[in-house]
Amino acid sequence: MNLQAEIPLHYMIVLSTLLFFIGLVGVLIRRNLITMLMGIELMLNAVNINFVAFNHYLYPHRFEGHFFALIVMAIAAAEAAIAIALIINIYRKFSTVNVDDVDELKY
Amino acid sequence: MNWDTLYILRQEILLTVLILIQLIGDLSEDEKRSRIIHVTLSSFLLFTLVGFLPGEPASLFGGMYVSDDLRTLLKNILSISTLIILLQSSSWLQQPSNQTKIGAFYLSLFSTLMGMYFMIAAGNFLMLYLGLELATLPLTLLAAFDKQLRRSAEAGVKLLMSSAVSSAILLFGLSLIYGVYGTFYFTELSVLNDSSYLSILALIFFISGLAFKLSLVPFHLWTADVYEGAPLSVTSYFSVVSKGAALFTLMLVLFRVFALQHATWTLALYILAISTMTVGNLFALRQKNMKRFLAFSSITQAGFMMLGFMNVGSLGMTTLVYFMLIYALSNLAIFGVLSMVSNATGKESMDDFNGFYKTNPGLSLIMLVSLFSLAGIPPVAGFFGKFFLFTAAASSGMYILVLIAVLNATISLYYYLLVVKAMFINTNDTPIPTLHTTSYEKAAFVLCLMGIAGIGFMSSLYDYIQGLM
Amino acid sequence: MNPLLLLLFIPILTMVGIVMVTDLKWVRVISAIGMSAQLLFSFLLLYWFYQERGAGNTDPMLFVSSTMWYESFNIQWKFGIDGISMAMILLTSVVTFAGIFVSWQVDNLQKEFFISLILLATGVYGFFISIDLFTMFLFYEVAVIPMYLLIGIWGTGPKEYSAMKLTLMLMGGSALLLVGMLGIYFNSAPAGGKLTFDLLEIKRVGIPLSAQLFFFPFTFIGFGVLGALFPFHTWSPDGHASAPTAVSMLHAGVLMKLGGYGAFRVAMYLMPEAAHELAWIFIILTSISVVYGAFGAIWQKDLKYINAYSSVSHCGLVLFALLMMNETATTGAILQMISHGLMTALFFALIGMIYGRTHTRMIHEMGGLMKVIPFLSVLYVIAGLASLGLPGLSGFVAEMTIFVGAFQHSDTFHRIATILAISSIVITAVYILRVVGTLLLGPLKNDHYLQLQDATWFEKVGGVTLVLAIAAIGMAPLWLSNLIREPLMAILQTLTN
Amino acid sequence: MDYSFTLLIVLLPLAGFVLLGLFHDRLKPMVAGTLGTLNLLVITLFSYYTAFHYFTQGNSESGYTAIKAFNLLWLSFTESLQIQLGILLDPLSVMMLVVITTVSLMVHIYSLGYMKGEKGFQRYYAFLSLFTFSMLGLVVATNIFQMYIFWELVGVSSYLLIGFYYERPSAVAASKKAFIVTRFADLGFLLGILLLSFYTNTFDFTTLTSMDGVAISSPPAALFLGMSVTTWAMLLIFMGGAGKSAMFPLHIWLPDAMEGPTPVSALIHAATMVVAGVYLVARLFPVYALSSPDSLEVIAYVGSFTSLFAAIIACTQLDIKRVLAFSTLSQIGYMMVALGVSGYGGEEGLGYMAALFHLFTHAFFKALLFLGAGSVIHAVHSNLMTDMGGLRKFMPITHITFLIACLTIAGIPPLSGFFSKDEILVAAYEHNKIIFVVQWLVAGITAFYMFRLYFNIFWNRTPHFHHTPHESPALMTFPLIFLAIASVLAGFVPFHALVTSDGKAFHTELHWMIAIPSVLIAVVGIGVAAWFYLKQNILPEKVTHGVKGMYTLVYHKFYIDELYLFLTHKVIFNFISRPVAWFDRHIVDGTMNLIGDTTVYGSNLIKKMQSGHMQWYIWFFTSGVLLLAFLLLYLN
Repeated sequence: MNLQAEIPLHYMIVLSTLLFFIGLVGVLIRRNLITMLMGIELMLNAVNINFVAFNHYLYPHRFEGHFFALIVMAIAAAEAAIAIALIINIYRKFSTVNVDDVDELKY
Repeated sequence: MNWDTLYILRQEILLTVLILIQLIGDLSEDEKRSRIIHVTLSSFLLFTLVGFLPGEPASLFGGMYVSDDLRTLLKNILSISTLIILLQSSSWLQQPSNQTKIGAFYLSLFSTLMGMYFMIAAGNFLMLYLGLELATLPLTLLAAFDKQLRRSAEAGVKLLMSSAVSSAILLFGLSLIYGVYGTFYFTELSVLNDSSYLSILALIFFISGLAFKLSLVPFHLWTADVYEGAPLSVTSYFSVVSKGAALFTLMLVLFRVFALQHATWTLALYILAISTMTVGNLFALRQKNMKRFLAFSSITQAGFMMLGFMNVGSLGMTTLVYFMLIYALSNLAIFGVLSMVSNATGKESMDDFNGFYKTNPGLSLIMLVSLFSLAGIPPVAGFFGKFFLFTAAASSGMYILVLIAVLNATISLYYYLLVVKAMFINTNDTPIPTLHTTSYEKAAFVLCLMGIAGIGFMSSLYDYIQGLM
Repeated sequence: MNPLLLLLFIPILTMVGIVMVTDLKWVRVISAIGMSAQLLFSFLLLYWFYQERGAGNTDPMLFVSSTMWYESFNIQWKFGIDGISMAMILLTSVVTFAGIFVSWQVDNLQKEFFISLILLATGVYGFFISIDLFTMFLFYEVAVIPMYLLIGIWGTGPKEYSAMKLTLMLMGGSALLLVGMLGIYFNSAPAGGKLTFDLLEIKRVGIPLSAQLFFFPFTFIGFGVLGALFPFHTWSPDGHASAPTAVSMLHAGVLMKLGGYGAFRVAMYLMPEAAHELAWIFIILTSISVVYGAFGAIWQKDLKYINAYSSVSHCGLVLFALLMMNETATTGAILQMISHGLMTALFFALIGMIYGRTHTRMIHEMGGLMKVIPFLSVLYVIAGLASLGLPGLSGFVAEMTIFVGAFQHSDTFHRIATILAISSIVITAVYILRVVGTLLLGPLKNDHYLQLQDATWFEKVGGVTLVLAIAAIGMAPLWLSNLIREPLMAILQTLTN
Repeated sequence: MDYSFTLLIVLLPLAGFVLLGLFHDRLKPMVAGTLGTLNLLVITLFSYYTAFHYFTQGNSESGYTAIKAFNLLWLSFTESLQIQLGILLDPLSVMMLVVITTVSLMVHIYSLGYMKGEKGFQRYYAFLSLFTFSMLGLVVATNIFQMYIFWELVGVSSYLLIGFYYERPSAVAASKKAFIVTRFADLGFLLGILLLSFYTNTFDFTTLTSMDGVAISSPPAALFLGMSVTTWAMLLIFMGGAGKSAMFPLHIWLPDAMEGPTPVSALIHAATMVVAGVYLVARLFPVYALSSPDSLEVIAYVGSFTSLFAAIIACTQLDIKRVLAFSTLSQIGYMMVALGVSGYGGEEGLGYMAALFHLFTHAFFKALLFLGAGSVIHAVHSNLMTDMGGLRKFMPITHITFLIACLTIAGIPPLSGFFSKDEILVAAYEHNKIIFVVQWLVAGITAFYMFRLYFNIFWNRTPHFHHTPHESPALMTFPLIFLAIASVLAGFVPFHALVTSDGKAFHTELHWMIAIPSVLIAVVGIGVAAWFYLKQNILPEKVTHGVKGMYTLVYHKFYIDELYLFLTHKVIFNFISRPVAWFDRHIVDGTMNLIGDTTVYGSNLIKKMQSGHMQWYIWFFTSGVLLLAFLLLYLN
């Protein structure tokens, strides 16, 4: 079964773009820092779909896209680790993880 | 892997060693921790000097890592700046509250520096991305370094969230680049040209990601908050080293990789330059907190830097590197004075500097010279840097942009003079007491001042940079 | 070594000397020695200049030396002088010399004061001897920026506002100038070849007309701001009013001349065709400057404001004459720069001295000073007479040369503008006599003034130097006029063609 | 003969000025005064010597030739337009040298007595030297620009001398007024010079007035507002002359100038400086007469009107110096009339000769009048004729000399005024009957007001004096006597053989047909004055009461001063200068401040951008990216 014949590339692109923007909107509208972090993960994963899809559909003889996706995952993990640490730090100082309350530095 | 490879990777390897030293140093007893400072400083000095060893152009790891004289120079600029920051931060680190965190500080700092090296040395977008993340993530930790302060925590999380989104967008751009061109290798990309919408979009996303690090308007909003919240040494690292790395990377990628698409990115940067200079200026006008003030000032300076991109030839690149070097030294000198004041008194407001000249004439003069350098007043180096940047823009006939830039430079002079006014003209009943300058700080100032005063007159430096292009 | 470099080294050495010295009493002495040496050297230079010309050297510039600086931009350290720059150098030396003596009693931050003052002068010297546009611009800014500190720290009244306004407006002017300069640079080799900042080289090659038309306004207005061109002159009244005495002297006496000199050397010399095309706009503006400044001065009550507006008027005349673009008028313009430089310096010096005694600059609060401080009063009258163009003093020579030159244009537009400009001599008389009448003559207004001391020795040195210079030019103007005229012939041939 | 020694005539007074000016406080007053006077004595002797030689040896068939005794290039404007400083000797300038040095010497001597004990005595002599220098430089000018230079110097020395009593506000105001009014006139002069020189390409008098010079042989015909530019130029130059000579409507400064010390009035505002305008017109007379007769016409009418106008005012003034001042105006009007009605060459040039003849005689008798008045003032310490009367008993010499002067100015033969006035009336009669009638009437009025003055001072009632008046010292009476003799004898100088329009002598004689009526009307004037004022009576008051409105109008000098005051103070100050100052502060400077304020306002406006909310930052960031992307996609 040829996957390529059944699902054209632009489906993938639309999917990833949608996911990306869903993630972005999540970051923009959710007030909880943790949820925002999830939005970011979503965005990264949308990009991963892109990498993999492009690699698979357009350049099937190379592996750069796949590698890239793997590395992005690793980095996303690191990012999440640091983010969690900082969010905990925030929680200690502000007693909240609501992003709206973290606005002491401004103007 | 042979000796040649090791030699080419000498800076990265030494940096790794430095990081390891920190890990070992953290094992020592708490009260002896501050010794590590001297060890680190002297080894970092060694490391900096090693960077100046001559080298041949080379490419490693299948073209992932590229090394040539230009890149070495860029790295050296960063390492000199870092050296100065380290010298200036020594007395801050010796404070009791920081003693336990010395290792963490150096470790994070060196990691980001490593990331920046990879950004510069990258011959492939994958490498570039890796370097970028390596440079960004420890930085967020550094921003939140003052654990005990609310503002530091806020700065850390703000930086992290914003930069995560920005790197996601950059990544999205990279994925599109991959989709359009099918490769991440710079050498392959540089001969490909595609003017499809997708490639333009990809380019914009990529530029935006780096513009975030460079804090160009409208991607700059994190800057002031993070600068304010972070400890002073980290702020100066942000405004000089991190910004320099982003600038160099952007420069290398745009000039070397996307040279064929220059019409697109020139236009994009043209718009960004105008908005950055203007908005940065407008914000800087009002600032009373010196850190925020310098944040917006550095935003404005980043706007000026964009003028260098208007010339697609070696002129543009040369002026960019040249300006960055001068900007780094000038900014570092100011931050040096600021951190001395801040460490001794905790004062960070511009009004606190009233009557500064009366009590600290030497430091005031250093500030004066550096501010003039930032403002572009001859005969200090900033004038030359700015003038050549404008020349680069004018060489493409963009006189309107130059006009906007020089008018903005005039506005920027206004707020730089506000600081001068505070120090020299205003009076103060409770001025900052006369400060003691440690020998490390003296060394840092000497380095900065030599550069600020001398670079403009040494045309050989400019010629040298130009020869590397 | 090029002797011109001494013009830069002497002030720099003086500054170093001031930094080194520990006893503050010696600061002014060193400054005085340095600037006296500079004055003597300027005259020596004049002698050498004549000697060189006498030996048959007919180059447009003498003592030319050039060292490549920025190879890739073709920026050179290129110095050289012709008669015009020579005259301006003499002016600078005289005014600076007087300025040092007038500031003899500065007691707040002496070192810094004299260093800033001498730094300013250094910039001015550098500007006048530069042939390369880049270094010219560099020195221009070096000369302007110490003004901020000088006014801000040692000034009076709303000094911070004035200092800021002055600096920003002048820097705004130099912003325009920078654009113009870059435009000149990138059009300096229209037929291919190396771009250059070298004035002589650019002139030889010539800038294309379209570029001239675009960049002439930038350059001219850029310099015009410093030359107090209407409507960009408003930094001048406030700036002068707040500046300390010697700074007003140097600023009005020398620094403002950079504007006129630059407008001539750069804007008009390099872009003659555009100057011809666009002159009318600026003739209108400068004619307004001349009359407007004079009328403005009538209404003012503060001595420094009066003088500042008078400077607007007189400097307007300089630019006005330059725009007439003939040999006579241009000679007049340069003469007027020198004459105005000297007499306005004298004015500001005297105002400073009077203010130091009476602690007011409002003319209505004073009166009858002739009786108590006759020496200063007589000098003031002489300055006033020079300003209103009395023969035998420098103002007359300059103004007449300008008027005769401007009258060589016989079309209605130029005639009207000229007549308007000439009519300023009456208005000038009105405000000068008003001041003299109110301030110096009449009964003594305030009995406290009976205790006032007349000029001290250093004030006398400063004042008398300037008066001597004014009178020397006024009595025997021919040598100066010839000195200025000699390079003009070659320059204006290209201007009028 | 070598006339280069004439340079000393000009340089010695300058040296005197510099010396006295620099060392004024080191010299004793009397030493300074004596030095100045001796200096002038030498100068006077030099100029007599020059005059003697010039007039005796210089004559030839073709008349007197002009000699350039000295010439120095002072400043060069263009190849042909150059200012030379030089000495031109021709009958006109030599005659002026004599007049100026004589009167100046007398004034120097007189002042030794009159100014004795005044504060600033040395300064006074320095200024006198400066004035003499300027005036001499003016008359020997070889070119019109040199003349302008010294013209201005004369103006400034006059300013300094009028304001000699600088602590007196009225003196300060008067000096200011004099300077500004003449300065305004000089503006015209300068424009005239520029215009004339532009078309003729020369400043030089000899070239300008030579018959084959451009100005005369081919005057520029270019028109401006319907008049030829030559006429414009000559009228503008005349404007300068009118300012210095206080012709209507630029006369307002002269009466006020009487605030200066009286000898100064005698020197400057009677005998020398105020005739500079006449001298100027005479100097350029060939150009006026041959290229621009229209402007001569204007000069004649201006002169005539001024002489009538001033004579009428003189009848009402009470300040004796002001009476003399208006009388001066009136007499200079005569001279202008004479020039205005004159032609060029030979008999035609009668008016020219008459004008200068009158200038010559007027200098002596007017100086005498002023010095006499000074002597009187010295005695009674007042300027007002109401404080005087019956002084003939106390001051016999002053009285006699004053009487001689009055008779001279009234034109009673055989005193000098009679001859010169007669020539003027003849010239006017031949040229223009209306002007003749006016001048004839003015002769009568002149006689009236002079004798009104005379009777009021020396006859009439004797008021109560604070201390008994006494005759002035010899230092003061000697000049009076000397000048009185000069006034008597000056009429016999054969002017028609010496100073003529073309340098050639011509024949002239007394015209009885004109002389008799003019003497008659003078006698009538004297008679009326005697009737009114010889004895104290109420007649004058009756008359003035009868024409009260008219009298007030005249007494206030037709309110011309007030008109000027209104123009300058109200219009220029309030409607030009003040708005300009306002405009500058609020509009021009306001704009500059507005730019600053707008920037600051803009800064506050976008302050909210930096709200502190992280999500807003991200939102801003992403919309920025998208906006930029769309913009670029659109632009591509």
